[in-house]
Amino acid sequence: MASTAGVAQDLRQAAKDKKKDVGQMSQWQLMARRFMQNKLSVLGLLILLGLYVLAAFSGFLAPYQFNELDSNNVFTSPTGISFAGGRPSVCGQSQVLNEELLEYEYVEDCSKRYPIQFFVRGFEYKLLGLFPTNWHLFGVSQAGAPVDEATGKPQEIKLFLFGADNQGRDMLAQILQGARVSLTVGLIGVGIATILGSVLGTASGYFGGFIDNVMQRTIELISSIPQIPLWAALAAALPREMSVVRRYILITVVLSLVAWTGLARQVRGKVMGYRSLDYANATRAAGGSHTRIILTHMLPNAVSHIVVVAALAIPGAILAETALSFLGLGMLRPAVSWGVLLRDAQSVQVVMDYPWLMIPAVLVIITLTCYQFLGDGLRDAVDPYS
Amino acid sequence: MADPVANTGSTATTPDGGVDNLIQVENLEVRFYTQVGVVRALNGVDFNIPRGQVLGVVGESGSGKSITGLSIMQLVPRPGRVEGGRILYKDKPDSKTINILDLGRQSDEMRAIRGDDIGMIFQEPMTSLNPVFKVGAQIQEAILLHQTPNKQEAWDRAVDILDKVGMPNARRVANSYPHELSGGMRQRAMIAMALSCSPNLLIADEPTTALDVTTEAQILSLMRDLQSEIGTSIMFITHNMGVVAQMCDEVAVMYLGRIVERATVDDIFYDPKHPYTISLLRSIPRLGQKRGQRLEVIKGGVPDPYSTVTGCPFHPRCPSFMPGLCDTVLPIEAFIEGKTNHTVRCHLYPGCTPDSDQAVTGVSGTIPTTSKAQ
Amino acid sequence: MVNFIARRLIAMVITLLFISIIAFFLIELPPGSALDAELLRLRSRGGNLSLSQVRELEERFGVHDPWQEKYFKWVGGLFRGDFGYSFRYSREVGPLIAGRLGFSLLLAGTSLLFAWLVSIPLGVYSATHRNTIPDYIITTIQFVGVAVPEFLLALVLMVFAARFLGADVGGLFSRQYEAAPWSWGKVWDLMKHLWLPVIVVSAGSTAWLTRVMRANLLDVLNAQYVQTARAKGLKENAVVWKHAVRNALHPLIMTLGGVLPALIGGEVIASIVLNLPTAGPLFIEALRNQDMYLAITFLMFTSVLLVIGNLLADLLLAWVDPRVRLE
Amino acid sequence: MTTESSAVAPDDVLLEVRNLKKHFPITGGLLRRVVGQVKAVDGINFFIKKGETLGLVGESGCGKSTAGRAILRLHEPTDGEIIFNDPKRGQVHIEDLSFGELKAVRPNMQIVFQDPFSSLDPRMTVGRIIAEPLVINKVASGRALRDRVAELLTVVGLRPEHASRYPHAFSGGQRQRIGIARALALNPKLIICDEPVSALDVSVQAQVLNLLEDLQEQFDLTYLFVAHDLSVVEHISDRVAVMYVGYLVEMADTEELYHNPQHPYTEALLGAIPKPDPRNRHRPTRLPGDVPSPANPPTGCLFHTRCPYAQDVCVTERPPLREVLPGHWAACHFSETLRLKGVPRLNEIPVDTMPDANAVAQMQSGHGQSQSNATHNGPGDGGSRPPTTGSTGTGGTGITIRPKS
Repeated sequence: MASTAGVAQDLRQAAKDKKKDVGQMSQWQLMARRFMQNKLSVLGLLILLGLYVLAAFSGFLAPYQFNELDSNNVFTSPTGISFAGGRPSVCGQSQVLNEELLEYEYVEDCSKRYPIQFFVRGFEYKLLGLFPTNWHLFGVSQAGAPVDEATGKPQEIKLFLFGADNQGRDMLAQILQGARVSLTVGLIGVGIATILGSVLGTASGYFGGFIDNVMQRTIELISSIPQIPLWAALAAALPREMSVVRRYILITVVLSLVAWTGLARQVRGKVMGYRSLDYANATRAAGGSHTRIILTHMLPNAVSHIVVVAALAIPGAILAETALSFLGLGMLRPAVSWGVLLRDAQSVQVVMDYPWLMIPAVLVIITLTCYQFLGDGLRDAVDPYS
Repeated sequence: MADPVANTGSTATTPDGGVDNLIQVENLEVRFYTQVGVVRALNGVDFNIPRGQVLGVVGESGSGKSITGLSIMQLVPRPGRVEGGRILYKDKPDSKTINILDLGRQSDEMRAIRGDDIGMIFQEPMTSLNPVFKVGAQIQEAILLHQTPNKQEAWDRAVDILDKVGMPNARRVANSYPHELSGGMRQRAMIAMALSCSPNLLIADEPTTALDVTTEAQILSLMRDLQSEIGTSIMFITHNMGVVAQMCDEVAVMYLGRIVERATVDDIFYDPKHPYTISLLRSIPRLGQKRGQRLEVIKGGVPDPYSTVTGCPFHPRCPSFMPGLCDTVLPIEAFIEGKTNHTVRCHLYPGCTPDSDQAVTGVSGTIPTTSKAQ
Repeated sequence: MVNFIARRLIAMVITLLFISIIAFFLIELPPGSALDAELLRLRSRGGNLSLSQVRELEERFGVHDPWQEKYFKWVGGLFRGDFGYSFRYSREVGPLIAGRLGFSLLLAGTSLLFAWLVSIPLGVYSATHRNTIPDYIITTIQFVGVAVPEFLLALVLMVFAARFLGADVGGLFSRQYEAAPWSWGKVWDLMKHLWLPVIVVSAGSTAWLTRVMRANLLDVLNAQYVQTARAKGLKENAVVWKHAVRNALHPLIMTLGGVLPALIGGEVIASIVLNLPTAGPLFIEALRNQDMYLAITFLMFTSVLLVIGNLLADLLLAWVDPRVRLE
Repeated sequence: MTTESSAVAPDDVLLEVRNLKKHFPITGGLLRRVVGQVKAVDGINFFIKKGETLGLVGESGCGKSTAGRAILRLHEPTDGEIIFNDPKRGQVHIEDLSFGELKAVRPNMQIVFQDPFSSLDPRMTVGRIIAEPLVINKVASGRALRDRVAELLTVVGLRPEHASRYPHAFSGGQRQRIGIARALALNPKLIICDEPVSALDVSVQAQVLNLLEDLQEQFDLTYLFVAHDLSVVEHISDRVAVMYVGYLVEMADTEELYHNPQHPYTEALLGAIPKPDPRNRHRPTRLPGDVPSPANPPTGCLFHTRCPYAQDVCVTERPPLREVLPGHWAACHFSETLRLKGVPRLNEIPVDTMPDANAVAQMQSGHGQSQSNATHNGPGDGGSRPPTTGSTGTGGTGITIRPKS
C-alpha cells in the first residue's frame, strides 16, 4: 500500500507539472524528480560539486605552491584585504621578533598598498593534471615592494587568504591540494568497496546456500574487529617509505577492505528480497536463466540501493582518512590532505593562537554534512517509506 | 444542523418516543494535508447508530470507511484533520448529548470515552497487539484504566473476558505473547480487549478480512453472541457483502468519502437504489450461482484519492450516467419515496438534485445539507 | 534460549580464533621486525652490538621461526596470561596495558551509557514532535554531530573549557591525584575530568543513535498496536513510552554491535588529543613503532570486547523482545 | 526426457500430478541441523483435462500455492511426478527435466501471480515486461515483437500505446491484465492462476474474472485456478479440488462438490461463507480450534482434530483419496454414511434476491458515450465487453432500476 501511495503522489505531482506523462517516466526519472524536491539534498549536492571543482582547479586557484616554504611568513594570519580606492589591495607586512616571548610577530605597513591582480602568471602547474600552464586566478602586484635589508632583494608581498602554517606554507594552496586527496580517497575507496560488495552481496543473496554461508561468516568476522583500530593496523602495515601515489592507492585499498562488508550485507538483503518477488519467478517460468534474472531484474533494481548505501558510506571513509592522517598513519608529508594539515593543529595552544589552522576541519565538516544530506535525499528518493 | 426527526433510521426509541441514537454523525469532513495536495477523505458524512444495533459500513478501498471509524474515536492519523461536522454521542438514552469533536483529542474526557464507552478492533490481528507484552497484560491495562485500580482484580477480569470470547485455556493464553497465538486467536484477544469495559459501541474495522473463512465464521458468530448478550452497538466496517448480510441491521454504503445509500440491511439487498450498490451486489459471485453466468462489471476502478471528480463521484463508472447532470451537479441525500429510513444520493431519484428544474420539489424528508458541489 | 547462548558462545570462540590469525598476520606484515627497530635504537646509542649478541636476541624472540611456530607460541602465551614483550617500553605487555585498558573500558562504557541516555529521549522527542522547530534543531545537530571528527570536537571543547570554565582539561586526573592511591577524592577528580572525553567520544554515536531512534519510533508510531493502545484510552505519554519506545529500541540494540567499535575508535583518537592514560595512544604508538606484541594485544582485547558486546546485545534483545526468544 | 506412457493419463488429460510433495526443511538446535520438515504439500494427486478449469481451494497455509508453483518447478518438488501432455513432445515428466528441456516445455505452462505489484518489474516498461518471455525464447524480435506485444495488450483490454508506460502508472486491475498478457505471450496450453483476484477490489475482481473466462474460450486455455474464495472458485471452475494441510481432501465437478460435498471439511468451508442474503441468516457449523501446523500435522485423518463427525479410526488411520461416487473423490472414512450439507441450489433461493435482468439492460443503455475521460478512469479497465452505445438516459429517474419485489 505504501508504494501505491508513493506512486499516487508522483502521479499527482506530475499532473501538476503537466510536462511529461508520468506513466512513461522510468524509475530513475521518478527518483530524480523526488530527489530534486528535497532542497537540503540538492544544496548538499551543489556544495559538493563546488568543492570538487575547486579541488580540480587547485593549481589555478592557488597563488602559491602548496609546498613552498617561506621562513618570512611563519604562522602569518590571514591577510586583510582593503577595498580602498575601489580596487582590492593588501598591505605590506614585516616580520619582527618579539624579544620577550621569543616569537615572531608581524607588523602591517599600510602606507603603501599592493593591488590584487586577476589572471596573473605564476608558478607552472598542469591544469586538471593535463595542460601545463602558469596562469592563476589572482596574485599581488609586486610593484614598489620594499627591499629586504638582509638579502638586498625586494621583499615579496604575499596574499595569504587563509594564513600560513608553521613553515610559512600558504594554507589556501595546501587546503586546495589537500582537497584533492581528502575528497577522492573516500570516494574511490567506497567505489572499490561498492564493486566488491555488490558482486559478493548479489552472489550471496541470489544463490544462498553454501556461498551465502561462507560470505556471511566472513563478513561477521571482519566486522568483529573494531574499525578504526583495524584501519590503523592495516595502514601501519604499509611501509613508510613509498611514493605519494602508491601510498594514496594503498590507503584507498585499506579503506575499501573494511568498508565492503557493510555494503555486501545490504546488497545481499535487497537481492534476497527481490529474488522472492514474483517478477523474478515470472522470468523463471518463461525459461529465463539465472544470468538473465540477475542482469535484467536483480541488478537494475538493486543499483539504486547500492548507490544510496555507497553515498551513505562515503562520509565514514572520508572521516577515516582524515583520522588516519591525523594520527600519522594515513597520508604523510610531502603529501597533503586535510587530515595531514590538521596534524599541525593537535594542541590547544596552537588552536588558540593560530585558529586559521582549523580551516581544514571546517571543510571536513561541511563535506561530511553535505554527503549526509545527499545520502539521505537519495535514500528518500529511492525508497520513500523506509 | 439536521432535523432530528429526519434521522428515523432506527427501531430503537427513547421512552418518550424519540429516536435513541447512540451516535449521530452529521456532515463529517476529514481532510489529509499531504505534501502534494489535500485528500478529501470524508466529504460530509451523515449517519447514525441506533442503540443496540449493528450498522454496516460498506465500501471499497479508498471510500473512507476506516477514517469514519477513526474519527469517532478522534484517532485520525496525521496529516489528517477533522475539518467539520459533529459527532453527537449519548451515553445513556436519557443522558446529555455531547459532541465528541468538542473534546480535545488528548483530553481526559476523550480518553475516558476511548476504551470505556467505545471500543475498537482493527483489520490486522497480527499487528494489532503489542508484540512485547503478554496478551493478558494488554487487556488488564484497559481494565486498570477504566474499571478498577486493583491489579489482581483487573488480571482476573482479563482472564474472565478471554474465557468469555471462547479462548480455550484462558489462563494460559493470558500469559502468552501475541506471536504465540494464531490469527484467529489474536482477533479474539482483540475482541476481548475491546469488550473488556463493556463499551456502548464497538467499532470493528474489517475484523475478519485477514482471516480464513472458517476462522471468520467463528469470529462473526462470537461477535453476534456478544452483541446480543451485552447489547453493545456495533459499527461494522467491511467490504464483504456477505458479512454485511449476516451481521448488520442497517447499512451505509460509502463511495469516495460520501455515503451514497443508507437503508436497512433488507432494503440494501432486496431493494437497492443507488447504481453503485446495485452494481456492487451484482459483481460478486454468489455461491449457488450457475457457472458460466457472467458477472456484472463496474467499469474502471476507484479513482486515486488526489483526483477530484466533479458532480456525482460515481458518474465515471455509473451505468446510468446522465451527461450534463451527473458530471456537473453533486446529488444530495434524500429519502426514497414512501420510506422513512432509506436514503440515497443519486440524480435518478426525486429530491436528490438540488434546486433544479428536474428535482421534484416538495418531497418530504430531503435532508438539508451544507456540502457544496465541488 | 540455552541453545541460543551456547551457539553464540561457540561462534564467539571461533571468531576470536580467526581474529587472532588475522591480527597476527597484520602485525607480521610490515617488513622488518620490531627487533630491528630496537637494534637500530641500541646501535644509535653508540654501543657496539656483536653479531652473536644480535643472533642471541633474535633467537630469544624467535625472529626467524616459521610463522606457525611464532603464532602458536603467541597464542599459547595468551592462555598463560603472557601477552609478549614490548620493545619500545622494555616491559611485559600484560601489566603495561592492563591499567590503561581499565580506563579505556571506563571511558567507552561511560560514553555508551551517555549516548543512550541522551539519544533515546532526544530521539523520542524529535519523533513525537515531528516537523516542529525543536525537531529541526535536533536533526541539524545530528547531521553536524556525525560529521564532526572527534579530534576536532576534543580541541574545540578543550579550548572552550580552558578559556571559559577555567577547567583543568587533558588527562584523567589532577596532578595531586595522579599517583595517589584510590580514594573518594580521586574518584571525584576522575569524574571532573571524565565529562569532556565522554562528550567527545560519544558525540558521533549519540547523534547517530538519535537518528536511528527517531526513524524507528516514527515507524513504530504508525504500527497498528500503537493505535490499539490509544483506542484503549491511554495517555499519549504512556502510549509512546510504554508501547512504542520498547518496540523502537529493537534496532537500537541491534546497532550496539556497530556503536561499540565506533566508541573504541573514538576513544583512541580522543585520548591522543586529550592526553588520556588509556590504551588507545599506546596502540597508535605501538603501530608507529611496529611494537608488535603491544599492538596485537590491543587489537585482540578490543575484538574480545566487541564480541562480548555483541553477545550482550543479543541477550538484551531477547529480554526486550519475546519474539527473539523463540529462536 | 521421460516418455513413459501412462494408462491413467489419456490424451485429453493435459496435466497429471501424482503424489506430489514439497517439504521445506526446518533448522534448529545447537548446530542448526534440519530438525523437521514443513510438509507444505504432502502427496497430492490430481489431473486436469484439456480446456477445463480446475479450482484448487483451501485456507491460507494449506499448500495450494506451493503446489501450483511446484508444478512449474518454481519450487523444486521434493517427490512425485508431474506429467504434462506437451503438444509436440507428448507426455513429459516435468520433475525429471534438465534446465534446457524444461525451457523447451515451459512456454506451454505459464503462471499469473496474486500480487499485482510485486509481479511486475517496476523498472521495465509494460512492453518489455510482456516481451520478455518472447525474447527469452527467441520467438519474435524487432517489428514482429512489437506487433505481438500490441496484440497481447489489445487482447487483455489495454491499448497498444500502453507498451511504453511503466507499471506504476496502472491500477491493480490493469496490472493484473498486464500479468495475464505476459502469461499469454507464448501461447501456453496451461495457465496456473495463483490467486489472481484476491488482491483486487470487489468491483475490479469481476472484470478480471470475466477476462479470464473470455481468454479461455478464445485461446482454448486450461486453468489451474488457485484461490481461497469459494464463491470465486465456484464461478470459474469446472472441477474443484479442496486442500487441507498439504493434502487433497476432496475433488469433484463444481456442482457436485458444492451441492453434495463428501468431506466434512468441505461442508464446513461451504457453511462458513457468509451468504449475501440477510433473510437467510444462518449459524455456520463452528469448527473448533485452528488449522494444524504443516510442520507438525496430526496423526490419522488430518481433519480429525476439528471434525464434528470424528471417530476413533480417524485418529489412527489416514483415509486415502478415493472415488466415492463416479468422478467424485474424497478422503474420508465415512463419506458413504455421512449426509453432508452443501450449498442450496440457486433456484432454492427466493427469486427476488436476484436483481431484475431487464433493469440491468436498461441501466446499461443508460450510460452514454460522452463520458468524461478523467485521468483516474484508466483505459482498459472498462471490462472486456464493449460498452453498449445507446440513447443517453437523461430521462432516467428512479423508475428504471426498481427491481421486482
